[in-house]
Amino acid sequence: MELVLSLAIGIVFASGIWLVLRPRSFQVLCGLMLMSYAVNLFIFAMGRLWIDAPPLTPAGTLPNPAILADPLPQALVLTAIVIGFATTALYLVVMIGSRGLTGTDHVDGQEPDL
Amino acid sequence: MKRWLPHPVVSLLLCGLWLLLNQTFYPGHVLLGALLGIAAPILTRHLNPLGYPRMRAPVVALRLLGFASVEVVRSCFNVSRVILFADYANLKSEFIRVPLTMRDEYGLAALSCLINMTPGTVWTEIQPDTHELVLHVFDLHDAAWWVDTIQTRYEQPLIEIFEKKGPHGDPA
Amino acid sequence: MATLLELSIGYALVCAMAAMLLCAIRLLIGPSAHDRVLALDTLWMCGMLLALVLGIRFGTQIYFEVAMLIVLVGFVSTIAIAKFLMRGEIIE
Amino acid sequence: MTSLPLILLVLLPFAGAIISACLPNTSRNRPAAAAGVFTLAALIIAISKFDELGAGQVVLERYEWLPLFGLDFIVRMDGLAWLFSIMVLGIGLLVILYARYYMSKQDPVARFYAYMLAFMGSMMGVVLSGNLIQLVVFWELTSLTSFLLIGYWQDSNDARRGARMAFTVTTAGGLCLLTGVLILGHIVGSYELDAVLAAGDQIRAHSLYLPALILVALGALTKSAQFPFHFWLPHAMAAPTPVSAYLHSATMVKAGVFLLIRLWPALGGTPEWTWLIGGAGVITLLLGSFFAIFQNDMKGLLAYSTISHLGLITVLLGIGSPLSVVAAIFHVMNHAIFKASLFMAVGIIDHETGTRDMRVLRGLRRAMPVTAALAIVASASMAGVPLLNGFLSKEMFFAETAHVGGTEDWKMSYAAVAMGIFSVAYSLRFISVFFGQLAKDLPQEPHEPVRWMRFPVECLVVLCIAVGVMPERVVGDILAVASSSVLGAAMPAYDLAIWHGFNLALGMSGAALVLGALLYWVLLRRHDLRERTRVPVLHRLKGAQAYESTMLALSLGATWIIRLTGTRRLQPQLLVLMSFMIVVPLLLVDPWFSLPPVNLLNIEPLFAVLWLIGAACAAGAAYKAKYHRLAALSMVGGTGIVTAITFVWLSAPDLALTQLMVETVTTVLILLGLRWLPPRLVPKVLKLTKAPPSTWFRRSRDSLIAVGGGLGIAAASYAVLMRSPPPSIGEFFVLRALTEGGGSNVVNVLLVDFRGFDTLGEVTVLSAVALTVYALLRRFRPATESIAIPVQQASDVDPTKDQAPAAQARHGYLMIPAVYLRLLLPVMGVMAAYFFMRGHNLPGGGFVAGLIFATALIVQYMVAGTDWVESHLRLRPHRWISWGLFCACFTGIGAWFLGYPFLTSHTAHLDLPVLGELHAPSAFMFDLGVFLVVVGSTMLTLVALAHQSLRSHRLAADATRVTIPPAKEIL
Amino acid sequence: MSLHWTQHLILVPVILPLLAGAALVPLTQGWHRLKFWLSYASILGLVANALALIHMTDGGAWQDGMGIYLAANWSAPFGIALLADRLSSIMLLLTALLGLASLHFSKQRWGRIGVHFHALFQFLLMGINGAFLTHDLFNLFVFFEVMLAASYGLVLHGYNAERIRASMQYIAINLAAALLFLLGLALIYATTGTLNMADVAGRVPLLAGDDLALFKIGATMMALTFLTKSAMWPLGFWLPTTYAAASPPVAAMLVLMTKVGAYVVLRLWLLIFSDDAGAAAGFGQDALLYGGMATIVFGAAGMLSTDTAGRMAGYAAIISSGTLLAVIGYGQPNLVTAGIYYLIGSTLAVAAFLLLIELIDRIRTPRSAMLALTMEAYAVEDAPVEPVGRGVPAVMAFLSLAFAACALMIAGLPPLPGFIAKFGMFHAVLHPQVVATAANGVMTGPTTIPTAGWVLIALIVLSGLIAVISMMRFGVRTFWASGVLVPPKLHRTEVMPIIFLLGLAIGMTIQANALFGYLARASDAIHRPATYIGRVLSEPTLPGPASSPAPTINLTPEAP
Amino acid sequence: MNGIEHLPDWAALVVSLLLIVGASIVLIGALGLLRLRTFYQRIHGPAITVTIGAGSLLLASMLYFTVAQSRPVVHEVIITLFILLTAPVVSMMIMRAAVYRDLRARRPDAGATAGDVYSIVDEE
Ligand code: NA
Ligand code: NA
Repeated sequence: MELVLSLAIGIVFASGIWLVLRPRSFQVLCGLMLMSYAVNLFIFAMGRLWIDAPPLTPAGTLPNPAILADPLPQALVLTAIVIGFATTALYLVVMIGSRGLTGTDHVDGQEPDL
Repeated sequence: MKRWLPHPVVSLLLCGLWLLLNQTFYPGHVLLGALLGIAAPILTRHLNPLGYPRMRAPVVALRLLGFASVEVVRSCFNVSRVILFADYANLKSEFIRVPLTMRDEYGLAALSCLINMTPGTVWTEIQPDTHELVLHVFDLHDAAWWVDTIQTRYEQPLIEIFEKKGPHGDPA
Repeated sequence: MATLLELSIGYALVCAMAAMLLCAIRLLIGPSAHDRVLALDTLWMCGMLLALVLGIRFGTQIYFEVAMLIVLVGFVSTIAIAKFLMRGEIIE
Repeated sequence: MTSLPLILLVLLPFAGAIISACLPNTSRNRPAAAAGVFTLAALIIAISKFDELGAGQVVLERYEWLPLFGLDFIVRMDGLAWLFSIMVLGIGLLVILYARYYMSKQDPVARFYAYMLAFMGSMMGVVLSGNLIQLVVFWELTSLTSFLLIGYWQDSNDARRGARMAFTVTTAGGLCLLTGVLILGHIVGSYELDAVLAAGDQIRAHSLYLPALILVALGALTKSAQFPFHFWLPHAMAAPTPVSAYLHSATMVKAGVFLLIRLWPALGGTPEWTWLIGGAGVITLLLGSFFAIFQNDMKGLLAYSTISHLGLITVLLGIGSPLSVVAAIFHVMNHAIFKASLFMAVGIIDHETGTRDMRVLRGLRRAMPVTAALAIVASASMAGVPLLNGFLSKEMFFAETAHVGGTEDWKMSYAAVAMGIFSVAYSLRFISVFFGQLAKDLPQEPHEPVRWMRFPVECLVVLCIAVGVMPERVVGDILAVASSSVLGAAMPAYDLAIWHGFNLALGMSGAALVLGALLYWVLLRRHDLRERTRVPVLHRLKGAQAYESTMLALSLGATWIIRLTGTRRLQPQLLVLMSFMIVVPLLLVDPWFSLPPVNLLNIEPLFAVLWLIGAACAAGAAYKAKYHRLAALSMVGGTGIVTAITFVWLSAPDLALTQLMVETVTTVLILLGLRWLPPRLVPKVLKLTKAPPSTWFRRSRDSLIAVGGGLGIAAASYAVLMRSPPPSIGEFFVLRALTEGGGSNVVNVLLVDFRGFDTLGEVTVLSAVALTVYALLRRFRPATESIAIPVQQASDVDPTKDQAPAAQARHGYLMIPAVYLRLLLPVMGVMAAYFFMRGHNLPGGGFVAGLIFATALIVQYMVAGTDWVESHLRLRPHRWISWGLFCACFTGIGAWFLGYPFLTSHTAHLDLPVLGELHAPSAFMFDLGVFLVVVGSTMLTLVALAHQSLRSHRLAADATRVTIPPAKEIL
Repeated sequence: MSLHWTQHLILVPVILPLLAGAALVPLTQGWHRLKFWLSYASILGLVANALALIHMTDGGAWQDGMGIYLAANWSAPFGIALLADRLSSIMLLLTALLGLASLHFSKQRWGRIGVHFHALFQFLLMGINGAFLTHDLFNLFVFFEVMLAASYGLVLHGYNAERIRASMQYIAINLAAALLFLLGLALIYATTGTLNMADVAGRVPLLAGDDLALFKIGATMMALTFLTKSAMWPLGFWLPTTYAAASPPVAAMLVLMTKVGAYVVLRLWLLIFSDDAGAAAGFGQDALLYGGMATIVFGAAGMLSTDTAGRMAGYAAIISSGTLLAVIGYGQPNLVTAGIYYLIGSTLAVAAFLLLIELIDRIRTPRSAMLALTMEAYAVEDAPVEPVGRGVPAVMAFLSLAFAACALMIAGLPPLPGFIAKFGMFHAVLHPQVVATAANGVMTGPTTIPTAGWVLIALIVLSGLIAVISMMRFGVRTFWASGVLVPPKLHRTEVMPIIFLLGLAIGMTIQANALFGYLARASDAIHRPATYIGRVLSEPTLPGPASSPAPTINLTPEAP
Repeated sequence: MNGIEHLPDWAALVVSLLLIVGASIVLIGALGLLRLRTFYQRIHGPAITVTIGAGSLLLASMLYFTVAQSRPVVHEVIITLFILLTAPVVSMMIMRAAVYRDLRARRPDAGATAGDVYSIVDEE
């Protein structure tokens, strides 16, 4: 599990990096999305991996941290997802705004000199 | 009554949904569910110009449901068989036209649900000029059979359920 | 019998996962955009079923919620893409 | 009078400057009067201080400035400072008077006098500084104010150029001086002048002596226009003549030599000092005097002469014997007197004739006899003619040069005589304008100036003669006090007399006079001195041009550096960031972490397959994103759902829910945006099959970085995952969530209680982004190509072509879907309520609920179109956001009233009849705020985007249906 | 037992702008007057609050000059702690004053065009203030995002092609950087198990082996984010473009945002990698030093290479960032004091300059700029007749004086605070053994100065020279370009903020000693991490609805 | 695994059966999606997934939890309801999109013209 998840994070992150380095704004957008998946999973993984141990402590049971997943990274990821969502939306809108005003979807707002 | 509870059935269903979701009959939840059930249709009424259907002929409906269920299971195994064993090259997947008489939106929706939930057929559209249903059939042997089945087995009961007696609901 | 149940749960998990894999392959190879939408929608559906089976396997209801949400909103992106393919914009 | 504080000497000129600056531009007499009064007041105070300085006394005033650095603002007056003060103020007063008549009616003199007095104040600051940092402050102020003075006639390109050149050179020098002074402070342990002067031996013995000396010397030499920094001075002649008379006789350039004299006890007396200061002086003195001969502009001649005389003083200081220091001080004084009067005389000539060109001017003696007489006397003093002050100090100089080389080395003496010869020659050239026939074609008819314009010249010339005839009586005391304040115990015996008998110095003087006259005659007769436009032999030495080229080279070099080490493009910047992410830890972290061995048996096959899908989708998206946006979007969605499943698998149901919702809304968002992007054609379609090598290089480089980054993060996560966790604060939350947070969903309690503050920030981010999007889209202008109706809608194939959106839902192809989707609306509303209500105890919460609600609404937009929905529903997203934020904030603030910190959660326990006990935690209200903000922000964003289609439809309808050739649908 | 009301002052810098922003959101453009005054009232409140905080921290009201606010009443490593000390208080004051000036400036024009300027402005203030106050790493991330999200909107404010091009860069870079922040944060949590800065600092000495390596990697990642924000070479290429594109009041605020990065580096590094940090002590200091130096060089070259005022201001900000980073990397308490003084002064100067640019641009019509350039290039003599000085109308006099003041401050020439700051830094480098604590810093005997110290001095001096050369070049071309200048109409609301900022700078010079004293105490405090660790972690919660008085957790509960 | 051991045999058997059938159908549906020739055939693959596949699994879940927790657990009905409300829309939208895309793109071999309901109009 650990190995798989690590490799998965690596591959998703690598795809994201590749895209972020591309010249078209849509590519960068996809890259940022992929990178944030990877980063969210990475934060999540910092609480280690737990199966069938959601951090719920129903009334009437004695909460036992030793058998429940670490809730803190989850809370952090939650906030990170939301913020990532907001910034993705923003980047998208700036992307189309840039396309509208500059006439190109190149990230620099102008086609490179060839 | 009509003003505060315009759609009792819908409200009841929503309240049921609420209780089902919470898996409880705790009085607080019943109250909350009732409130939601009443409020939700009222709050959304402007966005639902058709209003909600009044279903009649429950027996017909049950019969239709039974027939359809059998048809679904049968078609499902047919499709599975085709996928697993058939010679794809000789598979005859075609669009067919089915002339419809039913006009009621809910009736048509129910029809589309039945057709789409039955494996092997996919509702494509109703052609606006001719009011013919275009259907895609996965493994077509006899187009006429399909037209007949849909018209008699599905459309007729649905007309009975949705269209027989006058208008339904209160359009916004 | 418990063994049978465990085995069948395992089988169901494997099947659901295999189904997801097949969907993913269709998603990757396309060839047309509508193929991809279809594959993505089915991927969501298989994911929902996987969650459901995981729920049985671990005996908790938590997975159910996720499954429910997948069904409830999974279709939105599908019809959005479909409408985009049909009309070139999703809100006219 | 004596009780007046010294600081007035510095403050009065600045006060005058401020007053002058405040006077209107048109006033002429008032600024001059103000300037004169303030200067005069300061001068009187300064003169009155002489008595206190009698026997090597120092008057010192201390004001607190920066005690933290051991810095006081010290006004310190000793003999040297007194002498300079008198020069600065006295000549300043004369220049003020002179300028009153010199400046024309159009000149805004208020500003002129303001600059002038500010400069004067800065000079006084330099002269009276009791610590070196303070000195540097005023030093830089003189650079600044002189810049303004030189550039006073800002319309003239020469003035701007001269001002910039002077400023750049002297400021650079000033910064060197600052550094040098810092080193001195470091060596001595104090910046106070007295301490530094007393620590001469310590300084000279210190390893940092040479750097300090060089830096201080750079400061002094630039200011005094010494070789190789001399070039700025002639260009500074673009200033109005009163400015030249002031800056280049008594003040600005003298600041440099002042500094050298001032620090002579601390830095002087070493071979390094002699070589550096003396060397620069000798070259300057020869060059300056030689160049002066060949100038055609009278001011230019005086400028080079000034350079040369400053060189002379510098040489004297470089020689560094006590007597030479005395000579230097004496010459500083004499030079100020005769040079100021000469500049003013030139100004008069310029003012009355309209030109300063010596090739044109002739016989002015006839038109302005008095001025001519004055100028001739002053230039005689400049040439070192006996009975004038210039002769005295020059003779001391000759004596010192002869002394310095002993009996073997006569080089210095030859140089001195050569300089003497040249100065006689240029002085003759200078006075030549008074002789001969009166020139006819002058711009103006020459005549004597007004009485008071000549008066300052007369004063100074009288002084020349007075000093020259009876030096001991006129300046003996002053010189003694000034010199002794520098030399202290080393004060030599000297005799200020006109006649010292026949000695070597007299011989040198005589030789210089005779040979100089001869040289002038030869040049005039044999070498067309009057017609020459450039200096023989040395004309290649163009300091100014070197300066300009240096500046240009600096600029170009900087541009080159920026082009080489910087970029304005995004990709390289991201490249740097990404590669830094890999490289910097590699460089900095040592030892590196180790990776635990891989155990393939631990791999859960199903999970591996799951991520095989996820990874393939990610890689596929990376591959497709350029030409197949929709495919890439779908694949990103694939990775998204795999991520969500991973979350639910690994015990994070809240994350899974959130991920799913975000996934959906993001997809909708991107689809709304995609319409505005240009179609991108695959290279195959464009028949571009082969990528150029540069592309291959770029791709390999990027993939290398991508792989590196991926490996890095994979290794880090594997390393962490295989280690046992440290004692973490996470356990606290598990233990307290229910008992004290009042909720059994620990993650939710974290969000609304333990770390509610984060959530508050998070909803603010959402709001800010939504507002930004809204503001941006209000003024969105689509590219011309994307205004056109999408290809899909323009196609005749589809019967929907001419249907309005609402009609599509009423009886078009959306009729049936509309039935379903409208039924879903109340259902989704209930679901939103469900996920909201249970959030505190089970997975869910305000965020997820808000997104579900927003999704339900946006589906309605998709079904029936913007117009229809908005005519049936008034959603005011701004208010949702606002209420949401208020709700969250006031829930937090509510705790204040109960005496608790912000956001402290409280639970109201209600006992209701039928319903039993109800818990109403305040966190619930907080979560409601979150819900409202999420709905508001999401709707605001989505609707703003959706409205663009509407607008473009309107545009397209207006623009007679722009039909762009349908290139290809986006795959 | 309840909270003393003054404790709430720590929270006000975050909450007040948030409330003001929330109130501003639904107001439509027709209410621009109300919007402005609402915004203005909020900022005035922030100024007053910051002054009060300075009084509380420096006046001995709070032990160790630290006020700690436990949000939601959870004790420190668990909940989010806000911490106001002298350093954060002065930064809050700087923010409020700069905000006041920018907002005032925007009254005439910028606040009215477009929508939501004021709301976003308030959110920006909230983000910046939060970043100064928070003592929790993840909360820091959140406030960074608040600040950035608002700044994205503000940079785009006044939507044109140039702004949107710049925003693309600015946003993309910052999004990528934010991801690095999260990576770093995650690694720090994974290795230390905590997010509270003081708690992290307390746990760092216990780290060893792989944990330490991973922790350092995490710290590096976070540092990369901060350094991107503070525009260290080669991470700061976005800055000049963004500054030049943004509208003046926004650009002025951006100057401060650049400093937030450096502030965080200062705070975190002194806390986490202090001498008490065991094996991690001093981690990365050299990189900061050399990076800062490279940044100075880059910024100086940039100033010299450009003719655009906005870019020039950007490069000036880069120089000051570089200087600050080098100062932090040099690692000497009294140098830090001067560094903070420099930070404040240079922020005021560059901000004033950015505001001024708009006014200057009104005289620098394209034609005049062109003419000035060609005249210089070809040394065209444009005044063939007798040179005559020109009367300077009051407007021009103001503009040129203000410009001169900005130039002097940016270049660090006397007599404005730029010089005092630089002198303070030189002095500190040259007198390493004097700890600037007492009001009377007595200098003692010489010590050897490391080469880096000399290099730093040289770089600061040279960058100042280059700054003054390029500023002068610009000024001469602008104010002394003849014949084509039209004295522009200036509005009082545009002039006042510039005067205000410059007045503040002059005030800094006059009150240099008092300010240095304050900053020395601030710097002294942040060089004592143990105090922070002790204070933050022992701050008691109130007994009451949510938490028990002293959280003692039994980490191994009985198995059910 | 919680409670699996305590499940009565009959229930375990039925649940297993439902699981096996449902999962097999799901897999077959996905196989169809992958293997069938044209899009119009492939769209029928997932149809069995959402009907019998999902239905069996939902029944299995319902039964399992009802028995395991000894109380009626029927909330899987909600999922069923949602499937009924969404799956038909999804298929018809995708189908129609596909048809008109293929028609617009003039792809005669895609399958949209099979059955002669739709025809490709040649451009002038
Ligand atoms: Na079907
Ligand atoms: Na929540």
